[in-house]
Amino acid sequence: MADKIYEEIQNTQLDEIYSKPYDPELAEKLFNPQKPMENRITDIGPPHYAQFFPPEIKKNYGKWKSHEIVQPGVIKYTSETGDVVYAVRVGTPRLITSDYIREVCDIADKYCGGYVRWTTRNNIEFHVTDEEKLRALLDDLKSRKHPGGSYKFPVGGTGASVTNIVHTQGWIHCHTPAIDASGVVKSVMDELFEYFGSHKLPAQVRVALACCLNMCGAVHCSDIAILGIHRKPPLIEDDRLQYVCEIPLVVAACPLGAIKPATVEINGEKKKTVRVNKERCMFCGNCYTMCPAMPLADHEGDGIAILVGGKISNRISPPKFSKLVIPYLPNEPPRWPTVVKTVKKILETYAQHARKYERLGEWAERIGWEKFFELCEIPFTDKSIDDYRLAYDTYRTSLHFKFTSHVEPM
Amino acid sequence: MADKIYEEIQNTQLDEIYSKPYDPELAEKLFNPQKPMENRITDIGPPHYAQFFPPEIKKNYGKWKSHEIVQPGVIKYTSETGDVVYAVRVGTPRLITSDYIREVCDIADKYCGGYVRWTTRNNIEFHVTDEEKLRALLDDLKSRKHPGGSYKFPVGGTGASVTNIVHTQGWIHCHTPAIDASGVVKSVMDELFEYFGSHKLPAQVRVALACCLNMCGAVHCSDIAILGIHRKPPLIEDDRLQYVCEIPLVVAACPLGAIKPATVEINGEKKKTVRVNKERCMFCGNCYTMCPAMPLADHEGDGIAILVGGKISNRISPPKFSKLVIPYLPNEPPRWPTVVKTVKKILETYAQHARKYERLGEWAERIGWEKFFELCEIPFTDKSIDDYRLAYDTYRTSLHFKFTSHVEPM
Amino acid sequence: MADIKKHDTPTVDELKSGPWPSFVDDIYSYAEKHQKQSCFDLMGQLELSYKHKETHWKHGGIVGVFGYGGGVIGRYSDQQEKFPAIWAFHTIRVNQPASKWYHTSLLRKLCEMWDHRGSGLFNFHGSTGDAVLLGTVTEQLEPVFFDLTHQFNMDLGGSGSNLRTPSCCVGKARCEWSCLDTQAICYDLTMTYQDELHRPAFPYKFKFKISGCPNDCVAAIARADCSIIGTWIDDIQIDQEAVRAYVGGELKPNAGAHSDRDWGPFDIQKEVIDLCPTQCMYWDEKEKKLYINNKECNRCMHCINVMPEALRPGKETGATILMGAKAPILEGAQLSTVIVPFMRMEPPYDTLKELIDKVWDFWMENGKNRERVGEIMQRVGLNRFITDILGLKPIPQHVREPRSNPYVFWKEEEVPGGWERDLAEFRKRHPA
Amino acid sequence: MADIKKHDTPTVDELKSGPWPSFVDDIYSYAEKHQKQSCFDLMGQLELSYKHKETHWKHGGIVGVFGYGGGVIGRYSDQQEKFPAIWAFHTIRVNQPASKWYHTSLLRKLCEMWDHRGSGLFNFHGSTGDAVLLGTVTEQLEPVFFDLTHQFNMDLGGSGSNLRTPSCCVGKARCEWSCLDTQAICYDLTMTYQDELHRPAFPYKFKFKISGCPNDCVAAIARADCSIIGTWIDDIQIDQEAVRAYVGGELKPNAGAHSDRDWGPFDIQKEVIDLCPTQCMYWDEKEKKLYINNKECNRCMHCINVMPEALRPGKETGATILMGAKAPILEGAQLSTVIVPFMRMEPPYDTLKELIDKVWDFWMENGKNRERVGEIMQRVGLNRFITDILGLKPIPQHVREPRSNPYVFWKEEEVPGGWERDLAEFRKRHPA
Ligand code: SRM
Ligand code: SRM
Ligand code: SRM
Ligand code: SRM
Ligand code: SF4
Ligand code: SF4
Ligand code: SF4
Ligand code: SF4
Ligand code: SF4
Ligand code: SF4
Ligand code: SF4
Ligand code: SF4
Repeated sequence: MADKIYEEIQNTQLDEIYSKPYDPELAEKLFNPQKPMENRITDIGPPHYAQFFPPEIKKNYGKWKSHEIVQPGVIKYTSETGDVVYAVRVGTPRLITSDYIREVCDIADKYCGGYVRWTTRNNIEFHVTDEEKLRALLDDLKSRKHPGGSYKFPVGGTGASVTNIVHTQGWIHCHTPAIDASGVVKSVMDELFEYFGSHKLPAQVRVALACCLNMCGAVHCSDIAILGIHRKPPLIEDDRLQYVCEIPLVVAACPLGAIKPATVEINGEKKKTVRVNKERCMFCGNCYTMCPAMPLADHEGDGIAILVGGKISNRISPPKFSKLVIPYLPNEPPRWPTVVKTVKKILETYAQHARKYERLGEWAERIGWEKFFELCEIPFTDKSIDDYRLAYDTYRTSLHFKFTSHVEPM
Repeated sequence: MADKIYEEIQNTQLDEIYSKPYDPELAEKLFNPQKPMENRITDIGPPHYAQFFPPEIKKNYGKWKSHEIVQPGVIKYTSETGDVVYAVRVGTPRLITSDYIREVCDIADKYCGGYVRWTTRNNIEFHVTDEEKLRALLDDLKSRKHPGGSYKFPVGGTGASVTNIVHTQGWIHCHTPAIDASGVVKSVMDELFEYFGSHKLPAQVRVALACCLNMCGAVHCSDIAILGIHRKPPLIEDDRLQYVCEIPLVVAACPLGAIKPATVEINGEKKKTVRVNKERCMFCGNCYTMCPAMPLADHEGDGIAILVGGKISNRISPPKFSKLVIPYLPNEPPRWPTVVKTVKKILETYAQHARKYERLGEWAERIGWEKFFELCEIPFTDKSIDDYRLAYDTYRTSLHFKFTSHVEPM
Repeated sequence: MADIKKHDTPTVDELKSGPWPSFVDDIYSYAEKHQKQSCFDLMGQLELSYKHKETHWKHGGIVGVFGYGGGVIGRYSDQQEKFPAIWAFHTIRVNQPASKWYHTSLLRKLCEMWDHRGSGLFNFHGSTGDAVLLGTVTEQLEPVFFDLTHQFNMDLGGSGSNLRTPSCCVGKARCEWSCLDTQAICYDLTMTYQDELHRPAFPYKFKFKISGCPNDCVAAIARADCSIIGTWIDDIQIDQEAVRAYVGGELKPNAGAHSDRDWGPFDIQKEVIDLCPTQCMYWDEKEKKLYINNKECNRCMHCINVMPEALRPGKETGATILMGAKAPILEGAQLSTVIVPFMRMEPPYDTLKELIDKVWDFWMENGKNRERVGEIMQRVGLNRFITDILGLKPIPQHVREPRSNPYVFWKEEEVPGGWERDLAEFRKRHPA
Repeated sequence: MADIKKHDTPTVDELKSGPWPSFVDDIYSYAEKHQKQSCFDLMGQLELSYKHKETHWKHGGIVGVFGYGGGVIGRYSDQQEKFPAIWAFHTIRVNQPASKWYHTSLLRKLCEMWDHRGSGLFNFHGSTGDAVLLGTVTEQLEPVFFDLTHQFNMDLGGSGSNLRTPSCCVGKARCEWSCLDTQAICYDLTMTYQDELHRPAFPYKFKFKISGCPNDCVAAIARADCSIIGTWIDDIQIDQEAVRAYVGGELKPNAGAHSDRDWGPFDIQKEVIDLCPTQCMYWDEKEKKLYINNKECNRCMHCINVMPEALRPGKETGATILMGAKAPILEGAQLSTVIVPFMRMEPPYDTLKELIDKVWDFWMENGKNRERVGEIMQRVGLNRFITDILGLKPIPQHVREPRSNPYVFWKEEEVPGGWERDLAEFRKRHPA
């Protein structure tokens, strides 16, 4: 069976359609708003993956034997066939322009036979088969800079490094964010840059950012997570609400049942609306997702929570959730200095104390979270004490704790 | 300050009241039902503990240096003062008669200057200060038997043993039990007897029994717990309920909100009563605790659940809850053979596989619960999968499991 | 005593054999000797239960002694004709002396009293710790109480929605590890709270248990709404000589607790160092010296348990105060949660009592009927319980780990500008 | 394009400096070169957000292409006068090729299309995995769709309450550890469920992610309602020669992942054996041989990660199927839960699809609005989900540990005599 897949892969050729020039007028010719079904093609799904495999990847599909990270960002793969492939990983800001992609294409055409891939964390990987090309490629990548001086294609993100920050839309595109995404990521990565291009850490450190509690990404399972939060209950636009929201759905949307239907009189007119029991609101924003007339965003209220210690892999310890260690940091565009400083402090404290192979969360659990707070000099607050549905399981129901500076003997 | 307590202890003398003979008529003389406050003494609390300390205990209070279990059931304590005390621990059925206590007193008077103590697990401890007395005492204890041949005072319960089973009232005295207590305990201890008087196990094994879900004891944190359970929803005595129960309290008593108020007509008379949504009943018995007109006990429904792996001490791992591994075993008086066999099998499987110092729950966690089920040959059922309030935290959210015989590749 | 009626109890009689002390033999011997009808009836009813596989005790029944709201559990047989001597068979919970030392003079006298006024049966002891007198009739309750108070200087224990009889481990009386005067604390609390113990004014029961060290021999952490467990804040005391004696095989590891099985020679690395949960120990094989990084130790007791001649708790001792343990009814079982990591425990224990008062005040005002402290802690949230109700500083020791969900309840005063916002202003910035 | 209006963006401009690729520089370079008003406006609006610290995008807006219920996220600026070129700025989610390999011919053509019809901005890629075209107006949606389908043989990805674009790790294409044909599975599922992907009929979103091994490089266990993760059921393959090479220092541990710090010479005992979570490995220092007790191994990957030249997953490979992962809204985040410990994965993956069908049927019938599969699993109970809904046998692999509360829901048919009882009979045995 596996052979069949191998065979299929070998037989898949690059679709000729891509070599045909783009026709900017075709769509208008084919699409007839009066007869929308005319010429419509649907449900064809994505192009078959195998056509984009470079020849050496195709040939060695399923035959890889081993790999070696020859330097940060460069992984050498060896096949049972004896073939060798170097993957060169470069960081990107994810939010990119077509010109940037064209530059990627220039490089891929020059060194990689026109093939290129993106990783699951928004890095790009170029593949070459010999060392000479590898050197040339690396030099080339290094030379490409934006006018402001930033690297276009920094090499790194492998091994015990900080790889690219998985992130979200922020103020660039979303309607519910508490914070920006791309700007914070740029600020943090500028500061952690040396850790992207090196293997100095005890283990890989996955940093993620989400701009609201919806957490588009894997913020909830990241070594270090930067999370946009609201802290003010929704505004309620009484005069508009009944026209733009389905009240029963809004009421049902609140996980805490804090929303109740209500009727108000505005200029003598009765309006159906809702009321929020503000004491019970935990600022999750789910009501706003359901109802445009209940915005939460607020420049004074919004900010950033830091969660740490999550992981995904099953290596040594099972996957874990990130834990909220700092409930609020100020929202400081354009450079978010407090967040940047805090993330770096956590990262470097971890780097200094953890053992080889030990992920951030494993380290914190080994030394005890009280030690984590002490070493990272993070003030502990009541906000880190869970009071949601599974809270009990986080209580300290043993005498297994250490006497850190937090303990004032009574 | 500690010195003050030491001093106080030295100065406390045995209350003379105990040497005065019991006057069986005094109460009737003092108590006047017409004037209940007359001669009434209240709120005097328990007698001061220190008066019951034997002299060597008093003197060495707070000065103990070390101990050694010289043989199962015999602990030698050495004080900084050079004093030595041997504590001899004997098992009891806890449910005892005054004649049994008198026999204890005979022994204590003969060997221990009249002092004796009970442990937190219903064993008795006799204290002697020299080896000769110790030998005589041990011989004496061994010689005392009940007519049926059982030992009155078996010596053991120390170290890596099965000590006394903490248990409850059962059919001897309680109104809510699903099972008997004393009879099951006797049956189990008869079978585990060799483990009471020896140090063969990897660590201490605490067995506990409770006759209903109220769990009077520490069943919820025991290495092996025997728990009486109901499996039929309460009967509802419509004609009586409103007279003997407060309906709002009954309704509120159900943790799952399965009880609703209702009205029925009996012989043309309207009666307030309740109805139980049987599908939502989990047989906790809390309604019966609040309302005599809702009995759960049933000879076909009731039986025994086995929970294992709990612990109390903070040694190595934190205290843990026991886990339900067998949801139901039949209720088989007078000897409960299935329960006895099952408990023994679990104990001996543990004894065979665990490491030194490893408690049952620590062993099961180390090898994985799937292995526990396999090794103990316990069929796994859906009943062991939690579906109560904190259930999610027990789901297997990782790839960390072993391929035991349970896995049938799909 | 008139005619004694004995019942056939073939099933129950099967519990006479076997090595473990037979309560059946004991009870029958006693019944025969004293010609106790209630004991014969009890066995008769037990036989019936063994046949029916159902209890034959009726539901509850509120009885007690004047002025007390607890201490007696009312119990009536549902087989009143068959077993008239146990038609009523109440238990009386007698507050035991702390850590359950007795003198035979007390015990013998108690036996006499109970032969006279009750069934002659006891539970020594009840799970909470009381000396339980098992089975008497309503008319005997006041006499028993008068006897106890006048002839024994003893008093009743708790039952119902009140403070339950506190209990403790043997502590410094006979244990080298005790960091607390367990009996003194137990006695002091019992005496201080006599009113709470005897007059139910709580939403539900409340239990204190006191263990001298983290081995927790009274199972406080699992069974007490307030668990007081001894600990130390300085360094484990080491006698290096004795450590070497263990390593050399001269001393038996764990005081001989494993004597009946050959576990091989003692291996300090494997048996102590590697099992230390915080990995804070180091055995220098060359120097033959044991090092403990006490700052990292979580005082689990393992190393001390294994080498009692060599290691001892530190000298600066006190208690960790935990709260909220309970059995499963209703919300599921709870272990107690750390509230105060370290409290010095010296009479009159004012710091502790102030804390207790705060808990009780809050609970009595806000607790629902039959809501344990552990449950109200969960309901209001551990964070609010610690800060708002107890006025303590939240510290990481309160939790095993920080929350993983982001659902923080901010308070209005914590947020600049508060929660009142001007909708018009907002819409000026953000047209809909 | 008429007059281009540029905005002052001093704050945003501060993001041009620093070593990490600047999206601001990229966008401005592009905007200048192509004279793209929408890009200038986007930066202008971002500047405003940096000043206001609030988003300037309006709430939602349902737009799409005919016959599809997803794939497009409607977005409108609330600053329509200031930034007219982004008054509408919808994103289009284009279903990426599995594991995101591309040929430049596709990419260049896509750039041309998007320069023409949209902002020229992309997210490469979205968090779910789509190639996201960022920003166009409503009128361009159909033309983009026609372009994609006619000129690219590409299609839209998911959004809304439907199947979301499946995604996978690089798998066998370039990873020696992959136990699955991740791309083949991803592609097959995507093609099989085109209807579910494009026409919302679910209570809420549903995600598939496929990782080739337990390292889980696509974060399936945290982010996919159905997480398909490769594993093996036989023995880890060992090349003892290579093991010795690691021990001898000839090979770099963990393929060189720790190269920039001096962690000392490789110590197989400390770095592998002692860290193995099941303690099932043994290094025979004399024999120079590594032993693995594979029955005890839980396939965590650690040893393989450390010694990739020496160790490899077994040969009998398949997938563990887990379900229920999701972000925190509403009930709190969930990781996926093991449903099938081992499933062979060969096309056409019928066993998997039958399972999926059962889940969807049940969820579509019983799921509440916006209830994820993970939440309904919790609501009905994992035990019932496994047995009643999926018809699978409950096994211990489904749970990390058995329940600790005793609150079992017995079914009537499981209890002899059923639940109907005769009250009169009961009272005959037990007079009230
Ligand atoms: C390229 C990529 C897969 C893809 O399909 O795109 C990939 C590729 C490799 N991963 Fe990964 N992983 C990739 C995302 C992930 C993720 C997902 C994520 O981060 O969102 C994880 C789970 C993260 C987590 O646990 O939180 C992940 C956890 C691992 C691990 C486990 C490491 C650990 O200490 O827990 C290994 C093993 C190792 O590194 O030794 C691994 C190992 C590898 C290997 C060595 C596998 C191989 O033999 O090819 C690859 C090179 C590793 C390297 O970068 O040092 N990969 N890897 C992804 C690169 C992302 C990036 O651009 O940085
Ligand atoms: C007498 C008693 C205290 C009392 O006030 O009555 C007591 C006495 C001692 N306990 Fe205990 N423990 C007593 C109940 C407990 C309990 C409570 C319970 O079982 O309900 C526990 C917690 C049980 C649990 O964890 O589930 C308990 C957990 C320990 C431990 C921790 C053992 C472990 O492996 O986790 C030790 C340390 C040890 O044994 O090395 C210990 C050690 C000791 C020492 C060695 C302390 C000392 O130096 O005096 C005493 C003799 C131990 C022995 O029997 O081998 N004691 N011990 C209790 C005897 C009960 C009995 O009759 O069997
Ligand atoms: C006598 C005793 C059992 C024994 O055989 O030793 C006992 C017996 C009863 N317990 Fe208990 N409990 C006894 C210690 C416990 C303990 C253990 C402890 O205190 O350390 C617990 C578990 C710890 C706890 O408090 O959670 C315990 C948890 C319960 C519960 C469940 C409470 C909960 O919050 O989950 C109930 C139900 C109730 O209160 O309605 C209960 C209720 C009862 C009642 C009063 C039955 C009832 O529904 O009202 C039982 C009366 C039996 C009888 O006829 O004599 N009993 N009960 C124990 C008291 C003797 C003593 O004073 O020394
Ligand atoms: C574009 C993207 C973020 C990104 O920058 O990459 C995204 C953007 C949005 N997500 Fe998401 N989600 C995106 C991946 C995710 C992921 C990650 C994943 O799929 O692996 C998650 C977490 C995993 C999960 O599904 O739980 C995620 C969890 C959410 C949630 C919370 C769902 C939950 O059950 O907790 C919402 C809220 C909702 O559905 O109403 C949400 C809602 C949204 C909405 C549609 C906002 C809304 O309230 O309706 C965002 C539109 C932003 C915009 O204007 O473009 N998004 N969202 C990602 C999709 C791109 C793509 O197709 O590749
Ligand atoms: S995390 Fe929230 S604000 Fe950010 S893109 Fe997702 S839904 Fe939008
Ligand atoms: S933000 Fe969340 S908690 Fe607050 S009212 Fe809206 S839905 Fe409810
Ligand atoms: S466990 Fe239940 S049945 Fe047994 S004594 Fe306690 S309340 Fe009664
Ligand atoms: S037994 Fe428990 S769950 Fe069942 S009706 Fe009574 S209180 Fe409710
Ligand atoms: S709890 Fe500690 S102090 Fe008390 S008896 Fe047990 S070991 Fe000794
Ligand atoms: S008490 Fe426990 S944690 Fe502390 S040094 Fe000893 S074994 Fe380690
Ligand atoms: S998940 Fe496993 S198979 Fe897939 S890329 Fe990562 S290491 Fe390779
Ligand atoms: S895969 Fe993990 S569990 Fe298995 S042998 Fe290797 S390290 Fe041990």
